[in-house]
Amino acid sequence: MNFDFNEDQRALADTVRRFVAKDYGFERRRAIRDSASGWSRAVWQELAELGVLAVGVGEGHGGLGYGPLETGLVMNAFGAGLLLEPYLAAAVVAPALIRRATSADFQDQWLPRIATGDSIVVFAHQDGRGEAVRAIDGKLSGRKTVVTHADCADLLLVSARAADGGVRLFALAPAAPGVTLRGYPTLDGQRAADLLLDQATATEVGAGDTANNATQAIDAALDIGLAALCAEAIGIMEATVAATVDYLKTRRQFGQPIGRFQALQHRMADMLLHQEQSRSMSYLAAMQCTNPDQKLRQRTLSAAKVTIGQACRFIAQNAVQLHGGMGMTDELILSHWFKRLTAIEMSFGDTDFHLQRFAAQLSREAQAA
Amino acid sequence: MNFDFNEDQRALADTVRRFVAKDYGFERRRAIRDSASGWSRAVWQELAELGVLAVGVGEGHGGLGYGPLETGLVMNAFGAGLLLEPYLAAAVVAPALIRRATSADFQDQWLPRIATGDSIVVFAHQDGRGEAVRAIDGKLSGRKTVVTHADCADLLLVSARAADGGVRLFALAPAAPGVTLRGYPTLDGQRAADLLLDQATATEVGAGDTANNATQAIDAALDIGLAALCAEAIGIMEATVAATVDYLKTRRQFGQPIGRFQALQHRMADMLLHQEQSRSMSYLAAMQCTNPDQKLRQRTLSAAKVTIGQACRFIAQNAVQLHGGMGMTDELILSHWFKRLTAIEMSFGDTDFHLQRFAAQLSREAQAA
Amino acid sequence: MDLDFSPGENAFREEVRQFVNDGLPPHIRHKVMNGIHLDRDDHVLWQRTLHQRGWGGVGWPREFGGPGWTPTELYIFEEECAKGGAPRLISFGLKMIAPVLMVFGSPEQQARYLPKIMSAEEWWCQGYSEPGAGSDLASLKTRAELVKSSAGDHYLVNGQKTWTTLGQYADWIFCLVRTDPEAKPQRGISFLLIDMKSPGVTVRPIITLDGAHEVNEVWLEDVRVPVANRIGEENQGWTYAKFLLGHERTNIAGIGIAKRELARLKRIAAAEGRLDEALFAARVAQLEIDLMALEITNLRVLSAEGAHQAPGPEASILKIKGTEIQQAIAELMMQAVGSAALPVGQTGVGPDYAANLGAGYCNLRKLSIFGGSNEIQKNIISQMIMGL
Amino acid sequence: MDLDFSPGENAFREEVRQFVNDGLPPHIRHKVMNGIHLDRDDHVLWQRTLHQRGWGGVGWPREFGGPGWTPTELYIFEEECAKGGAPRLISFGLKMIAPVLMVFGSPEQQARYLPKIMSAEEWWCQGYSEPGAGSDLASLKTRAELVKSSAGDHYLVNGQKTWTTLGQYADWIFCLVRTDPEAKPQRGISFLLIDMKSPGVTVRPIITLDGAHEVNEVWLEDVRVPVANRIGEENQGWTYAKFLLGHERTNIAGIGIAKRELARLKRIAAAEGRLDEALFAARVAQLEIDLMALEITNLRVLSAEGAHQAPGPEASILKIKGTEIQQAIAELMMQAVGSAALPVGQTGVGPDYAANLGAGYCNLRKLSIFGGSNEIQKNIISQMIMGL
Repeated sequence: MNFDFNEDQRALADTVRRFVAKDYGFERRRAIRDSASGWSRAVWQELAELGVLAVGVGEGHGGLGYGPLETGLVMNAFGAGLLLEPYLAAAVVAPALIRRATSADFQDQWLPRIATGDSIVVFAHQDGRGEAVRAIDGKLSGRKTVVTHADCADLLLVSARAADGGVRLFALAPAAPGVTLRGYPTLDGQRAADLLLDQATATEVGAGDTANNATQAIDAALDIGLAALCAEAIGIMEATVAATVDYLKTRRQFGQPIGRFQALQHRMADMLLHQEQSRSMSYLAAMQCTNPDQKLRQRTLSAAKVTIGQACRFIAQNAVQLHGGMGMTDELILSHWFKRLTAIEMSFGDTDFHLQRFAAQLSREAQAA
Repeated sequence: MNFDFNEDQRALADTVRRFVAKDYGFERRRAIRDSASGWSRAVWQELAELGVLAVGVGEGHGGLGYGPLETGLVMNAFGAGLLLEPYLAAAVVAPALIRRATSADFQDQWLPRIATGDSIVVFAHQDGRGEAVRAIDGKLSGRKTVVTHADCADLLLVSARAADGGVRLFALAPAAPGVTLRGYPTLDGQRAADLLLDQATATEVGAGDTANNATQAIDAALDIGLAALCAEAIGIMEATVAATVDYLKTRRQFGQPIGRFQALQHRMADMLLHQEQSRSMSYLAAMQCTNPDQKLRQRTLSAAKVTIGQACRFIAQNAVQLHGGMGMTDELILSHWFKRLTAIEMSFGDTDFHLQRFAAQLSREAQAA
Repeated sequence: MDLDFSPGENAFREEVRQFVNDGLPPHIRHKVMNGIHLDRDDHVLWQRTLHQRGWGGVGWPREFGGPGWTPTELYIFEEECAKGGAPRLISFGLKMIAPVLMVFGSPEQQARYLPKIMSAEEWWCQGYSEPGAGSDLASLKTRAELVKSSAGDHYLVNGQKTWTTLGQYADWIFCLVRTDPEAKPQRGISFLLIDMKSPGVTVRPIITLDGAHEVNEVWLEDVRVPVANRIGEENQGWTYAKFLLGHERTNIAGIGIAKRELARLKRIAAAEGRLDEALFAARVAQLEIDLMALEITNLRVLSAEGAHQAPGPEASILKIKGTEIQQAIAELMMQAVGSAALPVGQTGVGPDYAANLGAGYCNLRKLSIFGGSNEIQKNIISQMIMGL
Repeated sequence: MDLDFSPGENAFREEVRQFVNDGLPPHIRHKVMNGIHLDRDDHVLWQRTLHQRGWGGVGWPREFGGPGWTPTELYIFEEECAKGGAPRLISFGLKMIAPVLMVFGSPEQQARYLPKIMSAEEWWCQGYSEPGAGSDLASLKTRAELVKSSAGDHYLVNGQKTWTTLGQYADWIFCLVRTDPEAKPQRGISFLLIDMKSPGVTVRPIITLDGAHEVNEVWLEDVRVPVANRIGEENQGWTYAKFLLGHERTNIAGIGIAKRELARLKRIAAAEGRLDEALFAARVAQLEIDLMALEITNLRVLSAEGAHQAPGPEASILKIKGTEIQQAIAELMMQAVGSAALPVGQTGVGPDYAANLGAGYCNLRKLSIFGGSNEIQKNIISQMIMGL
């Protein structure tokens, strides 16, 4: 057992960390956020040049063939920078899904383009309420909702229920007839979109085992995404906790730095506890998110999301609280960390969802024992 | 609206408070607790002489005809003293039940004896697991479990399910054939017993509406008991919080009273918040526990028990914590308050029971709206 | 002990309820009921509506044109207004500077300012906090220098105020300024009324994490303030300031608002089917229980304070618990809709009620910070009530 | 990064598991698995069983007769012992005084004391805390006066120690005493080994709230202690004491115990049908999740510490979270059975497993108090790790 990263891994993390520090400052991010599209293709190309878009693509397709650990390092390093570009969707989830759920031809066509940043592929999965997407004769109708970064995709992968009840995977051009994308900013300043499909022509891309039912492949890809999201959360927590410690050391009230007040010290200790417990679970999530034993995988990931979701809330709320009024201002990046941590808690299943999933499994097993 | 008590009420509370201070010190209590019976009939007679055993009995039967507010004042004043005698069972619940569920003859026979302390009547309600008490041809069989103070009763009132499915109320002499009482001390130093019934001959005591089903009368009596228990809890909380404040002012570490440490100050503030919220709910419980609208009554009582149960835990745990090792010692009354607060949380339905009962009602109403 | 309101109080409650029901413009109610930001006109319109009814001077004694309510009537009034979807009162004038004027102002000052507060002709804001003086208010640095002049003596004021809530709407600001820099922090402070149109006053918006513009920086550069605009005596401002802070704490628990928002939470949770989840239902139940308890606690404090007293340290209990409950309700509402809360301010994506829940959650983080942070309140409780 | 144990470590785990399974007397396992107090003989028997296997010096290097395990092997050993129902190690000898003897003791002291610790021939207890010196240990008052004598120089010790865990079984006590009352609190302290049979040593039980006799007061009245029983140099005791406090913190998270107790909680909750309640099941789930995280955190700390280092301030994280989890498990077990937990120590009333749950809950309140209260641990985290 060891918790160290090897040289390659450290170099990868350093690359991203340097990029964030040098080329993705708060002001540039603000300008991007306030732009019409809300993200920057230029940044995307810079990331391609750094090689980080190739992390999730196998070597056979021009990628680096890295695993969840390296993905986690990248996501962790992006954390403090609050990247607005669709890294998680397009460089983590999409290639993971494509590798598991699509034909060799489809993989050959798209994976190299993902690695080079030439194409952005986004997976649209969450159905609108009462408007689940259905596939009838190769035409898709229905709604996908709050699909992060769908409005910057060159290609959409869409899950749909077929007439036989199975879930299939389809590829769809955003400009195709019958496709309406309604993009909007989300709480954390990122982009998402609702995808309205009305008899949209799409190509089925399932292969092998997944031709009839893509559910397992989708679950596997989303679990990889969830582990990556956890790693991002740790990066933001680290930045948030460190900034709050700094603030407590410099901000003075009643003749001393407010960090000398014991109640605030203990709050900081609680924040650190949350952070370190989260970090532990983020490591475990990275190690287990590709485990073929779905039960064990989901158990671990739910545990990780619960730990990290609770830490997101606790750290975000208390960092703002300890910053006082300053923590409430848009001017400080802290409030943006707050919002991203809040959004992360709500993404990929919120704390309650995962706590209940974990509890249900625990109850079944304990009662069977 | 006013939150003041009138002169009679204040005098009543003072009487009990003086009794506790003067005649029910920690040492006397310890001697009683360590005695064979675990309670003192001499104390019971002293209480009778003070008149407080007559609080729950109507004037027509030689009692004071007071209501839940006065009962609450008495219970509150007993709180800090940790009375080992069966006041709640025999002077609150029993007369409340007898007035609601038994014939006039039965009332005439027993209520005056309760008021004078000549007889101790205890209601046994909670069935043993899988051993519910059933009445067949006037004979009772089954088990009642953890019946507080059953082993000091002169008469037992026992609920039993009749052949027709209705719940009936029976009176039973502890020495009657087929009755076995197994007494034991409970966590809080009080006494309880399991009541084993094997073809025990008992007298049905139901009257009027309750002859066929005593459930409503039982619920009403237990609700009065619950409100009284809440009032007792407040008394213990007050004592516990005050003792902890005193300790923090006198105990010195690192060159100053530990009460100067802000983290401990804030903990004390949290304890006070719990105490005051509990006091509010204890007043509400006293006002509502006789409300004939059962839904409203149960809603209020559940809310009160949740608030007070959570406060019992929080205050008890933190008082011990802030006392450090001293809080763990049997020698200090604090640890006995801790145990009584712990036991109160578990009695008359624990916090979870009441939270879920409240939540279920809330869900029904919100979904109907 | 009697926890019931008197028949007169119940009749008064009915009267207020009816008035809110009839008199509150529907578009304002809609905004309040759905957590949408109000603009200046909304506030002014409601205050004028109240004023026309003779209720403009909410909380004021009759001698100054107020309705002369008891604290309990005031409590009932605010609860019914909140539950009925009325805007919060514009407290800076009505509840903050007005009581100061009534007790410490000259008759001329009272006559000049009070009527226009009641009629909403003039909007006030508060100039207390400074970048370096938040919880530690007495360390404020804004300076006022007395200048003798034939055109009338005046102060020359320089400094910066911050967290000035709705200062962008304000006609007047009441300011704490340092008039004696040599004195100990709490001495040497004076209390000035400053016309926002004075040359040298600049208001700069502070955008908060929910994207809203509620607070401001107010810069004061060589602002001339006539001596007649000083409250009471020079260097005695701390006394008036503390008096004001006490009055700011009336209705600090926000019971009415919490009840309204809890009802909204229950509607949303029911619509989302979340009340079928035992875990979620228990969370809602816990909040409703906490609020039941807080309501009684509030009434106890009210009843202990008697008629015309400012709230004591017990108000800190109300502040902490009240803000915690409001924050928890906002948090649970957001949780109830899940990822549908992410598209902020978007209608037509999720259900309409989801559109503002994220911003609402963010915005309410302020409650435990402003008005004396909850940490400061716990200091007050442990030190002032418990003597630690 | 690799979260798996090595094949060798896994084989070692299997070996320990097998040994505990075969070697632990069933009556001891029964007590541990059901939260029943152990007596002296139980502890001694288990230590002797370990000793016979060559594992008596748990955590010791080979040169002193220990098995020379790595920290990870030690972790595995303790986890498997706990899960298998073995008693806690008698830490006062093995983990507290032994490391001090190894580093600071003379060869004579090492030869005299270490073997009898391993073989459980001598039981040690700790004389650190005093009535006035708990968290603030350096304020201790027990005095030791050096007396020159032809029969051999000795100290005359007077004072009172308290919270002496299992002192009623002890043959020896290691004590911090003040040898220079003039020096600053942390100077002038010496570290003595005192024979409990010495005249003037009195042990008085302290009964705790669960009715148990686990801790004691130890009174020292004119106790003669040979100078040869001093560790290291006079007035340097604080150095040795701090070293010991560091070592006391190994296995501070109690992962193995928590796993065993969590399994018991799940058995009880299942038997009581409580896992059908979403609320209760979620509470159990939360604890299992917290424990999963803590286990990894513990392994991270272990791996960062390297081979022979004492735990750093990160151990405070383990102490806080570990004790919170153990306390919460005990609390939830008691809750699971409800009022059946009230008849304390009674069998044949409720289910057998209910009989000790109330006392167990009470007893474990000590975890957040002893061994450096959790408040002290938070001071350490914020000051030593975060630099506040």
